[in-house]
Amino acid sequence: MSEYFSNIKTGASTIATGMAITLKHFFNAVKRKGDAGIDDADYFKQVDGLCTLQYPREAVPTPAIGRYRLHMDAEDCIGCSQCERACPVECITIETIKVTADDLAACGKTSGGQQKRFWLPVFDIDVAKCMTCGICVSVCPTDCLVHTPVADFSEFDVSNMLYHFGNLTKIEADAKRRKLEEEKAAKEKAAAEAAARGEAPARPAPKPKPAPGPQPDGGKAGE
Amino acid sequence: MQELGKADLNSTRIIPQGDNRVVIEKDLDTEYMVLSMGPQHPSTHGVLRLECITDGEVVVEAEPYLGYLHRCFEKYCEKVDYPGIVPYTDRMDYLAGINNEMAFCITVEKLLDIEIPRRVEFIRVITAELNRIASHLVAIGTYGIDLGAFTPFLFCFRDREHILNLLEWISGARMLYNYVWIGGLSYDVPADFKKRVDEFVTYFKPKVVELYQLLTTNEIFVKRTKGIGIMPADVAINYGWSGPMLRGSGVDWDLRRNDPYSVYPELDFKVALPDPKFCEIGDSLARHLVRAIEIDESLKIIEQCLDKMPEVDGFDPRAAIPKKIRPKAGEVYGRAENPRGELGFYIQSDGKSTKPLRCKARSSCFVNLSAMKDLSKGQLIPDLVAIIGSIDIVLGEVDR
Amino acid sequence: MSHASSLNSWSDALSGFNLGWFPLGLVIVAAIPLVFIALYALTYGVYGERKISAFMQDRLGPMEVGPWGLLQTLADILKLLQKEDIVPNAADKFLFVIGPLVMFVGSFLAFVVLPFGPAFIGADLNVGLFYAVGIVALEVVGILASGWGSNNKWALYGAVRSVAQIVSYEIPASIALLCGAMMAGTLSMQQFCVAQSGPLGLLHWYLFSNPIAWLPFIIYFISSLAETNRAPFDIPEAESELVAGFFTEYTGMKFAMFFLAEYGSMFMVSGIISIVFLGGWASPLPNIGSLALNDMTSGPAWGAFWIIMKGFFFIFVQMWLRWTLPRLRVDQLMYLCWKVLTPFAFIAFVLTAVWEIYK
Amino acid sequence: MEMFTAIGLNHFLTISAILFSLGMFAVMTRKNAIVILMGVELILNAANINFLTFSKYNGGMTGVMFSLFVIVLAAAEAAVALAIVINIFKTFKTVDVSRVDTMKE
Amino acid sequence: MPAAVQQSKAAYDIIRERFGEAVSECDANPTMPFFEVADTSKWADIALFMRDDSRLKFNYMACLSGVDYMEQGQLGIVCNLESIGGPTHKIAVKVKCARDGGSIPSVSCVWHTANWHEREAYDMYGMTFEGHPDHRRILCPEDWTGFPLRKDYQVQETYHGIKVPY
Amino acid sequence: MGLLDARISNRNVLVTSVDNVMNWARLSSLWPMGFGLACCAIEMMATNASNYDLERFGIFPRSSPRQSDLMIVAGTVTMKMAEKVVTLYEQMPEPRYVLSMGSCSNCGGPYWNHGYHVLKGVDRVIPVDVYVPGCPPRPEALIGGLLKIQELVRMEGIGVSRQEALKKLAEKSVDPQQVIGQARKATA
Amino acid sequence: MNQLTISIIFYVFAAVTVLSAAFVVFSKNVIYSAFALLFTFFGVAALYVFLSADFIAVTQVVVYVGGILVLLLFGVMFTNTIMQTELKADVLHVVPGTILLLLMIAGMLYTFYTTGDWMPGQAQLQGSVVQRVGFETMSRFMLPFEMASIVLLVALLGAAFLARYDKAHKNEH
Repeated sequence: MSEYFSNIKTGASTIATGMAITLKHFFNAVKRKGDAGIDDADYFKQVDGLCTLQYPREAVPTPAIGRYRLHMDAEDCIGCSQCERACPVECITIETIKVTADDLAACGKTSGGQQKRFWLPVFDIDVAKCMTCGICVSVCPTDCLVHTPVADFSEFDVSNMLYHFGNLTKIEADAKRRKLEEEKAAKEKAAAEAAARGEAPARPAPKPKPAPGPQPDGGKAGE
Repeated sequence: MQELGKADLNSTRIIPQGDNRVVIEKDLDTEYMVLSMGPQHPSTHGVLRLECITDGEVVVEAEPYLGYLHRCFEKYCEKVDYPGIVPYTDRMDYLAGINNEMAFCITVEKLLDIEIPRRVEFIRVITAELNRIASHLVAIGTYGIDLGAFTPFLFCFRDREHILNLLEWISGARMLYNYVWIGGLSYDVPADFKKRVDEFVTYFKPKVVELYQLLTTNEIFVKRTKGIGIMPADVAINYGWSGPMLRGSGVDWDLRRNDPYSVYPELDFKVALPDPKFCEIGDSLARHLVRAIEIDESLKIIEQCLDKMPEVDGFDPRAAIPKKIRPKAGEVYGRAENPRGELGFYIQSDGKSTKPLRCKARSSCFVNLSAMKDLSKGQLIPDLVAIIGSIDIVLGEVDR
Repeated sequence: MSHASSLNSWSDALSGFNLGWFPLGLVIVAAIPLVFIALYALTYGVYGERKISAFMQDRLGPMEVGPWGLLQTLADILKLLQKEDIVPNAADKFLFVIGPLVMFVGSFLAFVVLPFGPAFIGADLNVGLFYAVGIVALEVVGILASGWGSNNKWALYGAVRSVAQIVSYEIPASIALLCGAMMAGTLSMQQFCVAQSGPLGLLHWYLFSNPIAWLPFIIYFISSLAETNRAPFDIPEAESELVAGFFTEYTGMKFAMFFLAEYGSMFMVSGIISIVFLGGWASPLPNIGSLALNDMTSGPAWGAFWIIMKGFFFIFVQMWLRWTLPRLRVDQLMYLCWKVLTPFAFIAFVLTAVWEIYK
Repeated sequence: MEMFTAIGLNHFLTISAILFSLGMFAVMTRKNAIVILMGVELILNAANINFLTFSKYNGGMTGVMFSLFVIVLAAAEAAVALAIVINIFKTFKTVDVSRVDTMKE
Repeated sequence: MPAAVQQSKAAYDIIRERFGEAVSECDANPTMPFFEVADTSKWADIALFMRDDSRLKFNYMACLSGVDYMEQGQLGIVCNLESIGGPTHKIAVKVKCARDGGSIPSVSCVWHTANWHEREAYDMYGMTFEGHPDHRRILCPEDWTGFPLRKDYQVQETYHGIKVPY
Repeated sequence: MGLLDARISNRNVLVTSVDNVMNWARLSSLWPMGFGLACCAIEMMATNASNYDLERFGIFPRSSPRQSDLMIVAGTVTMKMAEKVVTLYEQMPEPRYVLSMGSCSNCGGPYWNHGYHVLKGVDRVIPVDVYVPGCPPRPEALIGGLLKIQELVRMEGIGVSRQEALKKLAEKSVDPQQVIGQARKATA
Repeated sequence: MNQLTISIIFYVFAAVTVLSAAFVVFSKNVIYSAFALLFTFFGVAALYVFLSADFIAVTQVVVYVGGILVLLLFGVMFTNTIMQTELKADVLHVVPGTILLLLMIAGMLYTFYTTGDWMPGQAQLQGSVVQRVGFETMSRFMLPFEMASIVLLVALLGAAFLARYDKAHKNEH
């Protein structure tokens, strides 16, 4: 019998405690936590009160290393394909065309000053497949592939999530490819001739001199 | 001999008749009803399907059906190289990504036999314990929902958000971090990290007390969970339970203590065990209490790690990472204490490839859930919900 | 019971108004409280619940639909009107359709006897309180019809649980209300309010003027929670167990009817408890000397204000409880009813009787 | 017209007669024990209408009190009868009264 | 030799003493010391002995993994065993069977945890477990074709009319 | 054709304003089905929780498909699950919307190449209206996706099919590359 | 309220009562019968109000709708396979039954309409009966009231015992 009453008593008292807590929160609702980011010194300043952020109006800043949307800067890419190999998901597709000797200047240098040796007709990232693991970014030697902190980019059509970062249009790519073939053919011919002349075959081609070739608007064409 | 095994089987299959257990008697000549709970049901924590045969409100038998989230993790292990597997381990127990990564990485490191910098170990432990707290918060919160209390769930998620923010700050992602790499970490922690974690601990402590007052000590909650789904210790071991589930049955077993890894031997914490004053050993409440105690212990561990963590100028967490991860031929079984129990990886390497020949993940939830059929016999449907909640499954890990 | 008329003068006058032979006035009398409460339940009940729960959970609640989300409920209802009305193939069409209707009607029928002020009552029945308690039975049938008609196991579970719960909890609830009836010596809702109004304000209320009244008050409050299927007694619609209970299969407007019926009966029990124990439309303010606060705050408009305020208060408490407590189990619910509330209700009954004789 | 607009004793008696006959019909023709029970309830209701009608038009309280007791007894009757029906169902696996023809299984 | 490996070796010696040639030599490598069951039909007896012998008390089966040894034409399981509350030793056991139609005795009555693990191994590799109380697929659907983790697995084109490959 | 005819055929003012009100009601009260499958479900819960609080938009989860307008496919859909997803979709009353949340349900995500048991995109079994990328998407991304659904609802109306609404929206949409560029500039 | 309104309302309720009662009797689906009974009870309660017996009317709702009807519904559900909506029950002897029904109605109506002796007395019951029921219960009908309570108690025990027959039976063995 005493258990019966003590049960009622503990029931009532614990329910009262719980209700006191929720009521405290109810009256604390006049206070609001600000939109301080985690790297802000007063992130933990506001302990009580509402913690809702009204997202489209206010947003907490995402940290600079936040890994959300992949972005590639074709200006800086040297076409090494390391990211393609490292990606566990295989969501990056790269096609490269070796730059012919006379186009090197047209191809340009990265912002780090490194000479680029490949055209990039195709550099596709299927963001729909990407699992934002960041492995591709970590292997990129020129830091041209980055995760941006932009998270909100939904689409009505899933095919819009295939991002093309290549910097050549199809026609240009064909032209470059043909050019490379020609150069290769010429080189092979030269090598064959050289072999016929009995010279050592496997000498690397001499550094090509910068020659004012046809100026492709390669940097901006990719879309 | 085989016969003996059978006999023995019966002797271990003792499930005690707690006083809550309803003795199944047929009052009316009603037919048994087959209820299919899930895979889309609010209380199955994802996509578990329970086929319950019920007699009125009493569950005669509940058979779990898995595989609704079978994502072929083990296939991927054979197709992707070692660093590439790490993000996939995140997606197994998606509530405790860092713990999973850590379990996988220490296994591979064991096979590679490499030394890890001390600072890396401390950062790993801090983040893993933070993640353990986050995971337990989800467990406690969703358990609240299962029993009808919605507010504690939101309080838990509110505090979990701080942990996620902390971890996003250091790793760049909110939930699936890919932060712990084989032989190191992806990034060093920011300069303010220590301070912020310290602030978090001070912020969090009163919130935990509030949560306990709101949920754990509530009489209705206690009445709903006490004596429900009792699992005796020997049966629990035989079922291969681990983690809070095993400790809830009163077995003093914690891999951080019994099979120590990382810097846990240097840390002072106690293995969470339920107090028989508040619960019956092995019941749902005991399992819940163990999780609650573990949050406190994790906070203690974090505080100690913050004190002990060495400061290194210009520290490069990727320094110890081998250029090409190609372990020697051999096999290894490595494991770590996850929020849900022992997460083990059995890895077989042929010494030639950068991909494992075979990698099996021994997931704690899978094993814990296998006792469901025995636990649910003769319970009421609401108790069934309470039991599933107390097992705290993550289907990503069950089905892998 | 000097005035034994079944309708008070105001509604009598109105009900005499006929359009040709059609008793338009009667319809108006019956409809006014209904429309009023329906509007209330629609906009403020649901909106209030969302905001209150949000504030208790450290969040904002509806914000974007209208200023501070004030139009949220309106949008919900408009949307539910547009939704496709599915009647599952397996369902029993007749019962499936009639279930929500019966429940809706049952939940709003009791409003006829709730006095919203000294001159504003649908029908001042002499058996008002008895009627208000009894009419809940209609809801039970509605629930059973919808649960059985849905031909869904969860719905059937929910319905059976709900019926068992409502029928059981009617006993302590009625006994607790009987204590109130004994104090007032009447079953007429209007007379309850009259008996509890006076110059001393809230000191006339039974809860404060009678030393035993708190016991039936608490018992009735708990039982009323169970009768309206509110947390912690919301096991018929327990989301984590039974998906959505007896209205699992309902879409669109039929679902809205359940929703409305729930909020309607919430207000109804709040109204009953405030009338029986807290003086209904009586003002809480006392006359202090020459400062006649009570007289100033009495009257038809003030009466409506006070009773709605009291109703709001109890609805707030109901929501407060709902967002604090876990849910009971079925057998614990029955334990609470039969082994705790009913004995205490009898004790309260005897004590009240003793008090009424010897006071 | 007067007969239809002025509601009098006979109106109620008519309704009660119809209800009573319908109840009798159910009791006599239906096989399902529960429907028979429903018929009994109809008969009781018809009787109640009669009690109240005569009470009203003779100004006494006896009929009112009697109908109250009838309702009380109906409740008791329904409870016991349903318990019996359920027992019959348990024993015979049917509630068809025409097939319940043995004293003991 | 590290202490843990020595303990495993000692445990192995007890088993070897009891079962002799039915078990193969112990591979006392530092990462995962294991031995193989040479006579597959003895596996259930060995398991029961390992669990119940007072010196061994391997009452906890940590893991049971199916493995495909394609070159040898065999399938196998690897069990990681240890003791909770008993001696601190650990050991792994390998059991192999033929790749086509091979079977392994079930130990699900010795360790309940083996029940689902064996079902999973069957689901992924297709070996049968004799005496398993509930021998069904567990993760894949019942009507799935093939055993996904076999090295030569080819994924089916459609499943219930849904295209499976990307 | 007279002026009046032209007015009626071009959806007159009355219809448009009724349309607007109806669309407003539907977009203001999108009740999603709490349909958690995998990792994304946790982010979905986090979005529902206090910090992001979907209820601000009137979005509040129902557990029964009959009462929901929107299905958030949050997580990996497996072969075993696919049929259940279809069933649940069919149980929802019209008008219904589907939001595919996360890489896995968009196209199989990280499991697209070797995941034998993973459905490569939920749009293979049910029509999807909005795809939210991310693995898992941040709560902000989910809110953004829901706002997109609201835009879609706003474009619909009596006599305007969803395809037409989508076409209209596509005309209004901004080139993603530009947005990235801007974001990049902002972070740089 | 004028006379016409009252009579219209009376006829509406009379029709509801009679039609739903007929539905109860003639419906082949037991569960439909049970739900139709709801309307019968309600109609009868409304008729009670016309007979100035408001207390009895509410009692009718409380006891019949809240108690007996729910019991009946539970009975129907228990004695039929759950989730089976086909709850058909055959009607036996329809033709003789109907003839008897019609005869009975005719006979009774004949009796009612030809016997003029019980036409209205002087003192009709007016207003509410609540208070008078209270007085009568505590004075003239004290003994029947107490007996009714005993009957209820016994019925409660008996019903409980009967429904728990299995258990009692089991204990014997």
